[in-house]
Amino acid sequence: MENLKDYIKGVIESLPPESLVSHVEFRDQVTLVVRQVSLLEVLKILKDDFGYKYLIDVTAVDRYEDDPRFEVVYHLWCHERNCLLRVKTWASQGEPPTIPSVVGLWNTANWHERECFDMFGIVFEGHPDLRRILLWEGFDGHPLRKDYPVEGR
Amino acid sequence: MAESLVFIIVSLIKSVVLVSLIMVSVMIGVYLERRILGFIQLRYGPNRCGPYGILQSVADGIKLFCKQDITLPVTEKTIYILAPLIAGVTALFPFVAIPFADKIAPDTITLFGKVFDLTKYSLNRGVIADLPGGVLFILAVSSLSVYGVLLAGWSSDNKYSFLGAMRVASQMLSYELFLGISIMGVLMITGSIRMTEIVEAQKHMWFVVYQPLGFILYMIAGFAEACRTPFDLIECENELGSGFNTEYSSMKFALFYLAEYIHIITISAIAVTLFLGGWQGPWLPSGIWFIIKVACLFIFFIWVRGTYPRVRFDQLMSVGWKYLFPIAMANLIATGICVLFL
Amino acid sequence: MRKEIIKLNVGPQHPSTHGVLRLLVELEGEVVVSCDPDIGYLHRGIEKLMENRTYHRSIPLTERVDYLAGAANSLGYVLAVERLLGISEIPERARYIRVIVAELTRIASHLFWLATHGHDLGAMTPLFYALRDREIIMDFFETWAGKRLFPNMFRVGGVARDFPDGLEQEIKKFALELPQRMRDYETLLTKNPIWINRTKGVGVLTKEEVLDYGLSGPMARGSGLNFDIRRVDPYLGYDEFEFVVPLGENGDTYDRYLIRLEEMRQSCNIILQAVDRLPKGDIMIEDYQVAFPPKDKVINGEYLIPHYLLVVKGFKAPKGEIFHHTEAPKGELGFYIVSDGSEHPYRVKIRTPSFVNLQVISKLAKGRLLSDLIALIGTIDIVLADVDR
Amino acid sequence: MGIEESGGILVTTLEKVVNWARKYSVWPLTFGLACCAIEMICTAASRFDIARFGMEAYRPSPRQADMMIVAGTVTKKMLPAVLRLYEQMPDPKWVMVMGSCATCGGIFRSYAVVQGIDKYLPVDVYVPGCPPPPDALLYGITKIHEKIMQDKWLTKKYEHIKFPKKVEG
Repeated sequence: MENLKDYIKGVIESLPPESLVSHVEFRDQVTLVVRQVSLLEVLKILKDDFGYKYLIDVTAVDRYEDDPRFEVVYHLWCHERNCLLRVKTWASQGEPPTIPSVVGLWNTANWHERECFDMFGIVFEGHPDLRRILLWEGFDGHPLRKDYPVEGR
Repeated sequence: MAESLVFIIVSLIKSVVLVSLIMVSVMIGVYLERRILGFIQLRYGPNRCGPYGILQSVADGIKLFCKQDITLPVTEKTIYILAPLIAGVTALFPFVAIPFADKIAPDTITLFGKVFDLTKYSLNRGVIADLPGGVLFILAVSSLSVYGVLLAGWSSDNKYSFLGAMRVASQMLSYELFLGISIMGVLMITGSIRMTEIVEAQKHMWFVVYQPLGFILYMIAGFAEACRTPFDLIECENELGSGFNTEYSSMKFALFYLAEYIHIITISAIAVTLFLGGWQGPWLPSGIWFIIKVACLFIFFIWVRGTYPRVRFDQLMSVGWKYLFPIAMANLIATGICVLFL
Repeated sequence: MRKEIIKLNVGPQHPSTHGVLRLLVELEGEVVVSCDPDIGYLHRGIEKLMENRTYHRSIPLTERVDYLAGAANSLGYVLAVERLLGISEIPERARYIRVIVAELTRIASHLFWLATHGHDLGAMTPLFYALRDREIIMDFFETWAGKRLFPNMFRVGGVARDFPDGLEQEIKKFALELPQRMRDYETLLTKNPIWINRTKGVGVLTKEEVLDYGLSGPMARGSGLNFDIRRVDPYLGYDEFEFVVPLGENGDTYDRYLIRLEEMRQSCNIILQAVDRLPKGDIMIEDYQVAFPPKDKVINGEYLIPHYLLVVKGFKAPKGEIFHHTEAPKGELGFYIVSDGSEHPYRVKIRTPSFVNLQVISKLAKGRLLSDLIALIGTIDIVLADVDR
Repeated sequence: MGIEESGGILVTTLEKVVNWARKYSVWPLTFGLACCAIEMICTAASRFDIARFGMEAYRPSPRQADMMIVAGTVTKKMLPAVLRLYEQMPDPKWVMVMGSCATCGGIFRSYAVVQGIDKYLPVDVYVPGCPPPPDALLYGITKIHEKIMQDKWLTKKYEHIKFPKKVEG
């Protein structure tokens, strides 16, 4: 456990300082909060230099009435050291919220990002095929937003 | 004049009896298949409908007969309607030349004070028409049934049916060929292509002993011809929905269903005639022996269905052309040499 | 020669799409040119529903995410909530019961996979043999929980009901017998030349592709990636059990088939160890702020009030976010729970294995035959509720 | 018989025979939606063996099916496909709803789920449960059998229905 913490400390130190907003630790899980402009850069460093080759998940959280409203969360896994890292950033303000796509780094992000677009309406710039995935074309609204009623409109 | 009348009447009687026998055996066959599959798969199978569920096929038949018949607004309506008829009727054709029993009537009968010789045209034998070229006839008409399936798949205006039809066309083309070659050995040994003579030539020994390879090849080709597992590619429900008969309902579907089972019986009957001694056998009447042998082969078909997975389309083709066809040719040449020099 | 592309719509009602998957396939002859999965036909909005429920009331919802392995899903959720609450220790007996049930679920799920995968490739009989053995597991669940598919017995802080008398021995007997029964499937499939021809060399994945597509479970291990969360990030004390993580070499359908068979044997192994070590004792922690008091004591006011409050209002979780993953039968099942300090989770994201694994099908199917496409759906081992949530 | 005055012995016998045949030859559509489909498959498997009633002939094509078992959650995205399948089935056809999701939406009261398929399809038998065990499904099937046997498809009178008169021109 201590080794892992040192490793993650090393990770944080080697990232460009202006990219990192803060880092939080909760129940042994580390969250790196990064600026949106340097998201791709940080993820690429993590993937290439620190062995975080497995993107578990991409998802978003709707912080309703906050600004910027949408957090986008990436979960990474390092197969060599068996450790988890959470990278978090914000989608840009305004409607629709936008964020750069990471499909260039991992193919698996494709469907995750489509799902985020479907559920939250976040536009991933540079995504090869951004359309609704779970709901049908023509569905009104984005259901996982907090201002969307559970039973639909 | 009177002679041809007798000929027509006797042939008609034989045909009617045979067709009804086949229909009944198809019904029993469907029931048997469901029960035997149940036995293989550790369950009962149909057992509620009548004693031991033997009326199951009757119920299915009546139900299909009383179902709404959906005729789709397809482009080629005539062909769409004709296709199941073609499939159902052509499946019966080969039985014309298959001898199913030895003598079933005396050599002569006296009608209205006139003596008719029934040995002419083999009218007293258990075969509808003892054709001089019986084997050729069977080979020719058994491939006709592909038209029913092909036309059905093509005229349904459904992509799944179409794919099924394309599959059946190529499958039949490649397997018809070495089905023919695999039985040539038998013909060489007999020196005749008349079915009754082939049966009689097996009086002392079944041809399966002389031609084991030929028999195995024939059965493989037969499975492909009858489109049964492991070669049931044309209607494999896991890939093509229901294959060529996707768009057919009620009686039209029933005809396809019927044709499929008639086809199995035909393949089995030909195998029995050519390799397993036909109607010959001790103690029991000849017709009974024929039925027993055909039933055994039919059960073998079911057994294989319960055991094997399905081959892939391209594998079916490559196995047919790359392995089975050369083996059949080699078998033919070897038989030829043996017949010539021994 | 003029070539024509057939656009084929496989599903949503199709016998081998394992539910309501729809594949838009473009065929050239029988060769798949492109394959575009259209999912969402079973999207039920479970994540949204969970945001509006208390933590306990979400457990039945999570079981219906992957309905072939219901208990494995609720286990993942319960463990995530426990980690969020900071509960690190649960009674030993409850822990072993969870292990036994999780492994039984894995066997049940793999048996069902075997049944449908075999049936997709035209082998009818393995379906019936595999389901016969699965029925026995369903019986265990029915004896224990009164429900076949979804026992719904895991709670935050333990399990809701103890094993009835004698069930352990029955489970042990089953775990001893199953490897022998599995020889039936082996004789029917493993060495069958048709089966080998249908599965060998189909859907080959390299290690790099596995990482790129984020695959997990047997899909990853089939390509030789040693990634079993029970090993690399142990939960429920899996590190104290002895078991082998089977790895494949070629990364094709046949390897994944063998791996799943071997996993069933290893699960039997784990079950045997767990049954042997199963201690007597409590099955629930005694912190009645989050855990239900024992049912027979609820008549007493001392227990009744916390029980009532727990059922009606639920418990408050500390503010924070947690990601907890478990090794579900189909791969990595992750629960990402964001809590804002109230009784309801602020956001739950279920990272389901099928959703991620299914993505690779368009890559694998390209250039293969239509029949291979069916084999591929089977080998990925999807459950549509798991894909769509 | 008995209650209806019309229809001789021939007609009623025919009706009975056909009903008997239909009863024992209900071919279900291969159509599973969600969790309940698993229990439906279990019903077809060795222990419960739906084949005893002649029902193991699951038809993948709706054109040949007699009964549709709506087994599982019907989502709004799936609904058009379900309705299309029902329309493709030839008459006479029966619909069995399996599980609480298809009956009323069940625990999934959300934006994506149809709250009860009976708003869209004429349902014959509801089988409750989440999911219903195979025994419950078999009980539902016996109920379908009863319903089929009581079907007066030949001797039924439509006198109580006032058809509008055809207006010329």
